[in-house]
Amino acid sequence: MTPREPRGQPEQGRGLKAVYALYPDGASAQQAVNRLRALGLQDRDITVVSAQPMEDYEFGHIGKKTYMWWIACLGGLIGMATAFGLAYLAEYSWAINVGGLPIWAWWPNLIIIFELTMLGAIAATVITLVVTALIPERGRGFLYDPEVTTEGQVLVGVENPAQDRVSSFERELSAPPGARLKTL
Amino acid sequence: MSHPTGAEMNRDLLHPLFNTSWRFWLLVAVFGGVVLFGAVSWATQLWLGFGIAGLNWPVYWAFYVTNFVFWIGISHAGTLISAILRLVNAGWRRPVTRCAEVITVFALMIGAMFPIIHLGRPWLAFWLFPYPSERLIWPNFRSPLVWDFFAINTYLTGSLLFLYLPIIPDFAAVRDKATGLRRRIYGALALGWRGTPKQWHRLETAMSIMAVAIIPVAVSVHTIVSFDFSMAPVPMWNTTIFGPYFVAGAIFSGIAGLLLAMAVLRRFLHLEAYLHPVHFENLGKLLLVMALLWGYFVFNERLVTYYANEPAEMAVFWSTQSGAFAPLYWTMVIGNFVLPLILMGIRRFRTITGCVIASIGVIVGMWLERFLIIVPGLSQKYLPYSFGSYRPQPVEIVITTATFAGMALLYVLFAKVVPIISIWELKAGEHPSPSLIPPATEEHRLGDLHL
Amino acid sequence: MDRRSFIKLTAITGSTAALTACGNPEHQLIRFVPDEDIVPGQAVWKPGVCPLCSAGCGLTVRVMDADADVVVDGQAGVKRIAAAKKLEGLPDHPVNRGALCPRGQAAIQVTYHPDRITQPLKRTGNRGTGQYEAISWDDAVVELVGRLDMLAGAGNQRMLAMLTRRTSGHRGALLEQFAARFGAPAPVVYELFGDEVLRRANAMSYGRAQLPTFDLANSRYVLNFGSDLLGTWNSPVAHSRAYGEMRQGRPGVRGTFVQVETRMSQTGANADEWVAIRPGTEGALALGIAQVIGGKHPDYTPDAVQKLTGVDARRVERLARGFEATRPAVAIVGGAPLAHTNGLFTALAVNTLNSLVGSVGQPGGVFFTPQLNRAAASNAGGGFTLQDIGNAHVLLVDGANPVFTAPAAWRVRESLEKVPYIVSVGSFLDETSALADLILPDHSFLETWSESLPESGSLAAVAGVAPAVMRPLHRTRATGDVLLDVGRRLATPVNLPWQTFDEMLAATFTGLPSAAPDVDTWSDAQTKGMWTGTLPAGLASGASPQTPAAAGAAAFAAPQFDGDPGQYPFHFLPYPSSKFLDGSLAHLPWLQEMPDPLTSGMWSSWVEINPATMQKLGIAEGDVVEVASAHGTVRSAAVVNPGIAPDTVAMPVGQGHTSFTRFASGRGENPVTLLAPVTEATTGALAWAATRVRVSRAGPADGRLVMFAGGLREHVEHER
Amino acid sequence: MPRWGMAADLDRCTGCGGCVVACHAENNISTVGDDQASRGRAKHWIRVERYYEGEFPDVRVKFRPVMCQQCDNAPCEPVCPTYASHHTDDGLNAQVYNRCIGTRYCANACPYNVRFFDFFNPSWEKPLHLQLNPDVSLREVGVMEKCTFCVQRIKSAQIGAKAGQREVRDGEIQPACVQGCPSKALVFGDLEDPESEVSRLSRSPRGTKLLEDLGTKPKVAYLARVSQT
Repeated sequence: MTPREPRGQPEQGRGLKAVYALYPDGASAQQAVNRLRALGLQDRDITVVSAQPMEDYEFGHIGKKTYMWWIACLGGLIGMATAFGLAYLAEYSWAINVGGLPIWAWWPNLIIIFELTMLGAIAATVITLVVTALIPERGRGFLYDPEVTTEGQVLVGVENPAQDRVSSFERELSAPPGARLKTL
Repeated sequence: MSHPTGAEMNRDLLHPLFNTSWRFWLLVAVFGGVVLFGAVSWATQLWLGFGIAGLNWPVYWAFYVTNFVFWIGISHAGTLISAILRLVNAGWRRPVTRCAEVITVFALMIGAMFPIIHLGRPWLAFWLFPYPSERLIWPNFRSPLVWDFFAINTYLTGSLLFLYLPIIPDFAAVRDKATGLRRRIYGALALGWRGTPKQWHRLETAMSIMAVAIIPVAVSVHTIVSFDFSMAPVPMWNTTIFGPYFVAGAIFSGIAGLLLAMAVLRRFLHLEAYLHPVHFENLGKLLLVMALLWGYFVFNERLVTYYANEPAEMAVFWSTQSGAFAPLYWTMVIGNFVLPLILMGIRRFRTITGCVIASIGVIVGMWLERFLIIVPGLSQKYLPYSFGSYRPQPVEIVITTATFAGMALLYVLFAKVVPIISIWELKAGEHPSPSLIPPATEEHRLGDLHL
Repeated sequence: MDRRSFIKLTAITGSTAALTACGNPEHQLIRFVPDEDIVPGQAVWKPGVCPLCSAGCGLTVRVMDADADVVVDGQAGVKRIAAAKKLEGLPDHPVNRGALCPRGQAAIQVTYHPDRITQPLKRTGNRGTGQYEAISWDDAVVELVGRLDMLAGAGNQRMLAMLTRRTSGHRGALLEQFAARFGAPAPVVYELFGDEVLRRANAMSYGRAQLPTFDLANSRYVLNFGSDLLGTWNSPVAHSRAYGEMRQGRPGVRGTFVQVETRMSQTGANADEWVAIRPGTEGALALGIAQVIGGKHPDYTPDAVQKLTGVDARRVERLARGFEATRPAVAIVGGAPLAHTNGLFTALAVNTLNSLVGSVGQPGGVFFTPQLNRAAASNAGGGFTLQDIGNAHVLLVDGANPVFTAPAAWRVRESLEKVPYIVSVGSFLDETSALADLILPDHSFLETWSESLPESGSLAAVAGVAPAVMRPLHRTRATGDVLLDVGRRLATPVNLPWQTFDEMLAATFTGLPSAAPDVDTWSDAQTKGMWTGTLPAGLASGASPQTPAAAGAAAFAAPQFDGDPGQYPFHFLPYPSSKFLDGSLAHLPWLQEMPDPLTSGMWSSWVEINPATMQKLGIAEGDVVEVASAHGTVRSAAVVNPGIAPDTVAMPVGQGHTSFTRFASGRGENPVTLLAPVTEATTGALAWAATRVRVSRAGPADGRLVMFAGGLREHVEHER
Repeated sequence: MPRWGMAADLDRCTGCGGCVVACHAENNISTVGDDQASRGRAKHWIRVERYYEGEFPDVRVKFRPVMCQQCDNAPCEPVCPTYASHHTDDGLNAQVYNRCIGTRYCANACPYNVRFFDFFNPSWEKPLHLQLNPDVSLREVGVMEKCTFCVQRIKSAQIGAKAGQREVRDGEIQPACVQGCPSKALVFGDLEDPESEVSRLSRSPRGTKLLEDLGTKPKVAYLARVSQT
């Protein structure tokens, strides 16, 4: 699970997995992102890593779109269905008169239905989070540098860069103030 | 006071994880010892028979169920409070949420033990769970105890995740600082967290969904706990006010618990830079509101009973006002109402010390409240010939004490392995670009709204 | 585990019943072949006779198989035996008609009591230390025979004393006969709550020295002076059954029930009108009522009666009018009112009332159960009394326990200790048996012939008899048979006409008129558990009750009390406990744990005090109070009793045993120790209600008082 | 289907307590001893409540035998999570000991306080155990027990009737308390049968139900004591 360690500076150009730079603040990181964009890179090809959400900057809003709310609702519905099934199964497979209550007692069942609905929604939310955000796609999402947390740096870089464009990336990345270029 | 930078935050907040003082071991030893004692006395109860507890005919519920309700109540500290604060975007919540959510999880675990401890045959507790047994015997879904099972399960699962998700980035931070085995463990716990904008967004969306979901669950949990009583035709039990009354009481005791925990952490982990008087003051105001709300509920409950003048209920009513239970009752009123009203109501007293004193009063008061809801009603139920009384026995007192020690122990251990204040959320509260930093007093900056 | 194996396990592991966790010893058990031809789980019903009091209720016993653990030549194992499981009333028995009192229900625990004496015992330690060694029956009988021969050899036959309770039946007769043939005086009969005074009064009033039977079922006005007839007195089950009929058995007719007493008894608790009265003045009230009705007692005008009894004159009138107007009416007296120095007067006075309204021998009135005429044994004169019994050389104790039930002032224990040789046939080591040198344990009533000739409780003559319903659990022997055996073995044999006790019974029952010509009464009675019918003149004893001539002529004598009112301000009322009667049943756990009908006390003893008095003395319920008479002191817990006169305190008799099995020993206090040796003037019967005491708080609650009930009243008003 | 019920005539009941001991004898109810009894652990499936009224000398006492009222709407039943307390077809409020896990909720819910908890394993000092009724199961520590209307007697009577191809006769079934009652204050029978003694008594103008206003629909009718003077 732990992302790869950056190796020491390898010889230029060959077998590069990623090119990236560390920036002391969001402003220069934003510059770097913009410069990469200027090179025609899509947002999904640009990797940004920070120790906290940086919504004060434009790049902090990359990949914001999500259906998580709807998925949560779906999970709730599934939970509700489970509750209905469970209540029905339990009460009719063991139909016993207690205190003159009906075998299928709506009011008490509503409580159980509510709880399982909520449980479903919560579960769906967390599963979505893990699947969509934490499990990296094959061969991507490995670019990382501990200094992000330890030194509070912001990382901007490109994974699996096309070999012929590495040099242009390096140029653009090292341009903003305070940039420390790295590769792996 | 100067505000710590991100690097300082890492240093301060990760410090307890990487440095262990003898004090830590002392605390673990002390609390662990008490917990062990409690475990032994429960074993004794199992071995000798339930009779060594003080319960009797007709008071079949007392200390154990009181503890159950009390701890479930305390559990409303965290998740509920932090969820509310997240939804209303209270910026000052950032340093507070985690130690609150931790209380929830642990208090729930402790509270959930009591329905089992109080069983006559605990080894059959699993009969409460809805599983397909070979004889197709399902639990009775019409029993409030089964509702408890579902509610507590949902709430515990939810609270655990609600606690865990925001820790993930901090686990990552620890991972990057740590080496060797510890690095691997935290790495696993961090679930490969890197910190890309997408991850941050997903995380925050998840948190807001959780917040939305967990609030009704929390409310339902304590309402259902109150159903355990209001469903039974016991004098002063069978009333509709119990739902909101219990929820309010739960939040009330929860805040008190949270204030105590914060005060202790601030003192022992030297978090003065993070837990400011303003946090205590804000929570203190909340405590004041809840105290008033509690008083309002109690007045309602009592007045209605008094006015209805139903003989069976009046017997219970008077036993609490002027009878055998009066001393406990009035202690409760002082602890839950008078004390918080004075200390939190007068600005001058709304200090950290003031909050601590008030909170202790509320904790005691709320425990008594639960006891006074349960026991007087049972000991005077309709037919005077069958009236009884209750006197707690050592085993019950020891187990009760042990649960408080257990809470402390779990808390100490947690603070040892997890940053007790959410580092990234604090950092997220920082806004480097000057244009975005409003010209503000520290209080205003801490209180400013931004997620 | 399934139920049957569960029971088995319980039967074996006793105290660890059902504790599967504690290892199941079953596998180590040898199962002996059952020698009983009983079908497991199949209940059979056999007749029996309740032995606990002289009412002589009929029983039907549920018998089923049970696993008893036994030792057969050194090997421990379980054996299936036929065991009595439950006692029910014998449906057709004229006394109890299928019903039983709580004591009767618990009688079965006598048989299964863990502290029963299981074999003959010979004293080894000092008297009263309870040190005994087990000896064989042969040695035991030989020893007793030797002692009696010694007595006869020295010509001291009259120095053989016997001490029994009043038993209605052949057991007493057998003792009498044995004593007579041996040359000894008649047995000494001692009952704490005996009814000698009433018997004497009835002899004077009606020519029948016998307890009366009341036709309550048909009476419409019952005026009861102090007797606890629904709880403990005379024939409680018969009374209760008839009481139920009196109340609700007749469409449209409901009998009125008036109770006159000082402390509200269980019976008084059921009265329509409860009349509080000064102790010992019940007779005066009776005559007052008689005066209002018949005018033959000019000294007892309502006003005079009010002065004497404290009962309002107008009330006296009203009671009189009610008693006169509502026929059939019956007046009843018994218990405390007769336990005064003027008891006989009181009894006679009440009898007057019955003759006044002509309720003697009339439906709804007073009857006397026809008694079987038994050839009176010609015992040597100059018999012993409880006081001088110490002079006897050999004493045979059968059931009586005077060491516990006689006032300490009589020093019964001391005089018994003077007796050189004491033989007891008791099944338990009670205070008196503990002094015995030789104990020849009797069978329990379920293990041998049980029988009774009820003195009262039935309009028709009745005799109960039943063979053993189960085999003896222990190495015990039927006392009757032992006695007959001993008699035969004596140097100069005491030859009674029967070889065994059942022969004696057979002799009686075959003589009784049979229901149908082809029915053999003896076997018929055994299967039915009783015989009932009309006795031919030859067999019946006593004349038919005549209406009294000069009855009630006895002038009112003010009751004398022991203890100066100034120093001892309270009347002391030791009453027969609904649970233990005179204490002879305190060893039965079911009765110990049964809540007392009025106080709900369990496993303990207490002092009942009027709430006003408690307030005055600064006593709270549960506090330890000291009750002291001129003759003794006891400390026990105070209990609030709104139904007791402010100048009276009461204690239930029955607890306070020093030696009476694990369940009764060292539990509570024995109020009898306080009693003064005051006796009824004419009859000499103990006046157990004539002692005065002083009461003071001795300390806070010591936790020995165990109550089942919470509240005393159903509706509690709170100040608002 | 019969509906078993009972009638208690308080005008007949003398408060003697015969029913209490009869119940112990029939139903293997263990005595708990003085120490436990003083802690409120005594088990009396049927009790005779005693209430004083007035002050000396104008005192009156009310006796009232209280056993499980076998409610039709029994509050003890729905609260049980394991169906240990449930309703049988013939209207009995059954307690299944081996399904009971000892939440004691039923006892709290019962307004009549007629449910008793086994705080320890029962014990019978030998040879008292020989008296145990094999038709009634023993209760382990940690379970609730209560009056069953002597269901074992009901069942055996029904089996007997079935064997004889006849209906159970009215009065044929007598719980231990009813059978032993000296004043015949207790009557047991089928409430479905309008002719049965118990139905007749339940219809009596003196008839009341205990705590009827709680809506528990008890099946025990109390015939009020007639008060004269």
